[in-house]
Amino acid sequence: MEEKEPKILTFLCNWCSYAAADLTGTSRIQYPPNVKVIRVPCSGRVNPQFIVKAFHDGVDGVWVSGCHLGDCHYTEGNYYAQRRFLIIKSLLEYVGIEPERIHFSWISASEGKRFADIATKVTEDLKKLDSSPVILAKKR
Amino acid sequence: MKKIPKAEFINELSRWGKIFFRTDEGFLENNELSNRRPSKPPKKFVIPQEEIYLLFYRPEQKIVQKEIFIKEEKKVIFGLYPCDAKSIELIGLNFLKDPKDPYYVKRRESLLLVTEACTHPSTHCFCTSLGDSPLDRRGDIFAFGMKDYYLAEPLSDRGREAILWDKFANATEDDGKLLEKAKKEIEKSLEQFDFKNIHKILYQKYKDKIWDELAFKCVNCGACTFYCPTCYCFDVQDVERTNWGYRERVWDSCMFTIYSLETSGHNPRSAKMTRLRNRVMHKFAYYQTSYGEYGCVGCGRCIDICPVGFDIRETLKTLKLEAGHD
Amino acid sequence: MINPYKAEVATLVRNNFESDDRAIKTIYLEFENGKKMEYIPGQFCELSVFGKGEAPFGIASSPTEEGKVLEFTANRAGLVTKALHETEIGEEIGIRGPLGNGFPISKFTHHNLVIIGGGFAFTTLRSLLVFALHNRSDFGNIDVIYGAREPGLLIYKNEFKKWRERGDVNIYLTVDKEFPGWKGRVGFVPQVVGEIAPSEKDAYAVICGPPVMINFTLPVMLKLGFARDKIYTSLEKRMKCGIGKCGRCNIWSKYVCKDGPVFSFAEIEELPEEH
Amino acid sequence: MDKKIIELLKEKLENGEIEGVLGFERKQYPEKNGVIFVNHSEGFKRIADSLFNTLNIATYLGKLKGKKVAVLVRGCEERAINMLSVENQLNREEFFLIGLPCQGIVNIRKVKSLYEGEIKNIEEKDRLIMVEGDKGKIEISVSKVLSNSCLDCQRPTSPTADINIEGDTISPDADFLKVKEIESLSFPDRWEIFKNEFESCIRCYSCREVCPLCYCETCFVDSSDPQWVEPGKDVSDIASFHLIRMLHMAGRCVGCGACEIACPEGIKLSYLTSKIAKDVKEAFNYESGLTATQKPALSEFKQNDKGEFIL
Repeated sequence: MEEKEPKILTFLCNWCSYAAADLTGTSRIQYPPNVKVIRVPCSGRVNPQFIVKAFHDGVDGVWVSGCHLGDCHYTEGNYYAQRRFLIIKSLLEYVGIEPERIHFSWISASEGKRFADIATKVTEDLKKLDSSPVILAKKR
Repeated sequence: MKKIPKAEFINELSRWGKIFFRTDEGFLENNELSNRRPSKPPKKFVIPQEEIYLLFYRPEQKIVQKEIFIKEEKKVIFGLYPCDAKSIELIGLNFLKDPKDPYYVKRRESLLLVTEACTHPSTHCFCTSLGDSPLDRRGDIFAFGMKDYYLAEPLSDRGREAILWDKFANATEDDGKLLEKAKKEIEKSLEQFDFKNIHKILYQKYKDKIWDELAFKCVNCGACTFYCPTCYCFDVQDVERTNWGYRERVWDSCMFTIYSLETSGHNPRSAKMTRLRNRVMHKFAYYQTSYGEYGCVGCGRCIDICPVGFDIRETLKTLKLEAGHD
Repeated sequence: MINPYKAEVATLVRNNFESDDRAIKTIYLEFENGKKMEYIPGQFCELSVFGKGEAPFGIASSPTEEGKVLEFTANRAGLVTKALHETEIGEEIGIRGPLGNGFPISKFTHHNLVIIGGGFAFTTLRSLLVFALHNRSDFGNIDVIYGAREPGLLIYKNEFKKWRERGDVNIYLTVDKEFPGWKGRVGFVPQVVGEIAPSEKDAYAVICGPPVMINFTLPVMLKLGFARDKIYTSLEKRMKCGIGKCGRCNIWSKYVCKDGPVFSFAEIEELPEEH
Repeated sequence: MDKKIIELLKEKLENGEIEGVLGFERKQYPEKNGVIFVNHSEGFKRIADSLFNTLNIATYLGKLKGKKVAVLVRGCEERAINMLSVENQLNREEFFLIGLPCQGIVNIRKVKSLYEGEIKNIEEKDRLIMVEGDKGKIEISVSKVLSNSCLDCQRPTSPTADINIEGDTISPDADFLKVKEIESLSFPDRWEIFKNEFESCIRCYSCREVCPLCYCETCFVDSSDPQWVEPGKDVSDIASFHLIRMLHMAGRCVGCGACEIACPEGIKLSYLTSKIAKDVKEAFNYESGLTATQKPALSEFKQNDKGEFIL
């Protein structure tokens, strides 16, 4: 069977991770094109229901990235996000979504290389899964 | 009325279509007949919970619309009790009035309703209070189960054509007496409340404060409406994909806020009580005004299923008392 | 069998904003198959933007107008109205109709007409007014009282100018409060109706507008001597099917989509449910 | 109700400290037990404790806004009241709470599955349920038919009631056995369980409506723009609804189990509610509703929160 390229919906916080993605580009570091980016003001803006909706609408994986703890532009947004992410990851895995499909990371604006590395890891992780669609994906 | 051996009856019917039997949960294929009113009504056979009726796609610039009509295979609903058979007629009052609903028509045409006399009313049944009987002759064919044969008779053209009735022996006078006796006994076993003129009381008590008390328990979920065999309200929604989409209708419930919420934000039934009152009024007053029939068959499912213990009989009884009737 | 849920396809041929805040837009539709719809003022259609949904809109054009164009005016509020606003010229819109009863034109004929409107609810009133003006000799005096919160929210402004210039119809426009540059009347519609005091003699009245306006205008009309069965309104409800099947738009045993949307206040009085 | 309590309530009613009492009424068919508000002392006798009082009484407080009410509460119900108070939905101080010794609640569905025929009468006595109907009479031990949520209950008694009625309570294990069992399965097997549960959902939203903490004016599932959940019976939509609801409940759910018993389809919502309770307990050492000031778990954070899962 032809290998399907996984689609990864990626939420990047405006202040750190999005800037890191920019830096990756300007530094001409390659990263997989599977990563489709949505810029959000803060990782704390990512409502867990975005993630459920993304799986429902057919993405293969979700990756959310924000500033390192302590570096949040809004001081504590990513601390709240961290708690929420723990719960959603745990709950989605509990009903049967493979852990390879949900990733979270902290990437600062200067970590362009790290951004590319994680983007590669997230994509590789997903490729390791068999190509069965996400359980939450709507068939029609 | 004919006397037909049980196995043969089923056999004859299976030639007409796939048979769905009465079970404790609902109407299922290849199952033994249960001795109880199914917990789920047969309404999904005429109005499924989700019906996609329009497909549209945009191959280029222009929209292409395609109607969807399911190819309905013929189905025999076997052993539904008269109350459930009546419920399908009651839904029809709405869907067959002009303009006719083609989906109801198609689905109803592909159904053969073989009603069996109800000899095991449930704890919360109250059909006799509405002037009906567990042995009412309704549906396309009416049957009364004896030990190893059915007393059966056709009630509609579809019923008459479904079986070669002449093949079977006529029922005797004794059989008829037996049926009459059973009818009396079963009717007697049911508690009688007499709601025959309840619509007049409901109109009279519409603005009464008692409604706040009656509705206190209700949390306005949609369980009763979805389990009700005669509730038919639906919502129409579009679903959009990149270059195509579909329009579907899905069951809706008058218990929900968004059922009547207008785009402007105004909601004529914003208070929870008004939504419950509308449901009761619709069943026992408005339906009567529009069609001369109550929109309730007394199956008691709403009472069985209600998560908060709301009992429609109690409500109607209270209203009757308040209005000075007993 | 005719499927009453299937929409016909019409093309958006023209559109223009009505209000300064660009929240109210009029769209003009023409059937793709060149059909001309037969309807009477006061009826409505279910318009749909495929993929977004369907919603009811009163027909703002009059059947007496030339051409085959249907006119609708929509206030941008929900999912469907937003999509309608964003539909571009040449794109398609689904349409089902005409639906509902419409105004009792035969009753109105040979009588004076008092047309009272508020906000963007002048749509079917426009239909009625244009109809009456096209058949001017069939009607007696025509008084039109129309108000909005501020001048920028008055719709059909250019047409009002033309209607006023005709001289055979009395137009009274009002806004809720003083506004720089506004030289017309100031005051809420009910109050203005009281000031103008249209005569009930040989007259029928039609009131359309937000519930608050109607609630305050009705007593004024009754005080002027209008009987309830000679005052009509068009009711708004959440609707889905538009043909009395889906259940939601009921007021007691009546369905606004099928038995209405036009009711006289005598009829409404018989239906004491809040609406 | 206890005589002493009745006297106390009478007194409070007479001197205007309360305007009425909110409690459960015992019906002949105990699955029909419902919540009543009694505002005259003769009515107090209608209120009775029962294993079949399966709703969470806190759900009804919204209907009594502005009234001074005495409420009979079990542990989970009071935790819900505390939670609502924290979230500014009501003021805990306005209520006089009478703590009941909770024996757990019975899932009528489990009772029905143990009785073949049509049930005509149910009685409860000394941790036994007597069921009578057209197939004779049987006795069932309460422990066999206890609500799943009660098995995972962490605190049956009311933590901060104004007075407590003394009595025996259940002593649940609170060890989340079922959750652990599911967690030990493979991913496809887990989904098999949940798919089966979700597929029977008819979207009546009983779970939402009986939930004391589902009070949003507009639920996400009713929103059309954006449409979080599409209409219809597709399991992806139904799963989305239940999962998003659970995410909203995380760190707030008090584990009363009302949703599971209310569900007309018998969907095992406790599999989800117990899971989030277990997660917040393990990850944040948190239990919801213990006081009327403690914030929901996801509305606060600690510097040293668990974060190993983050890359």
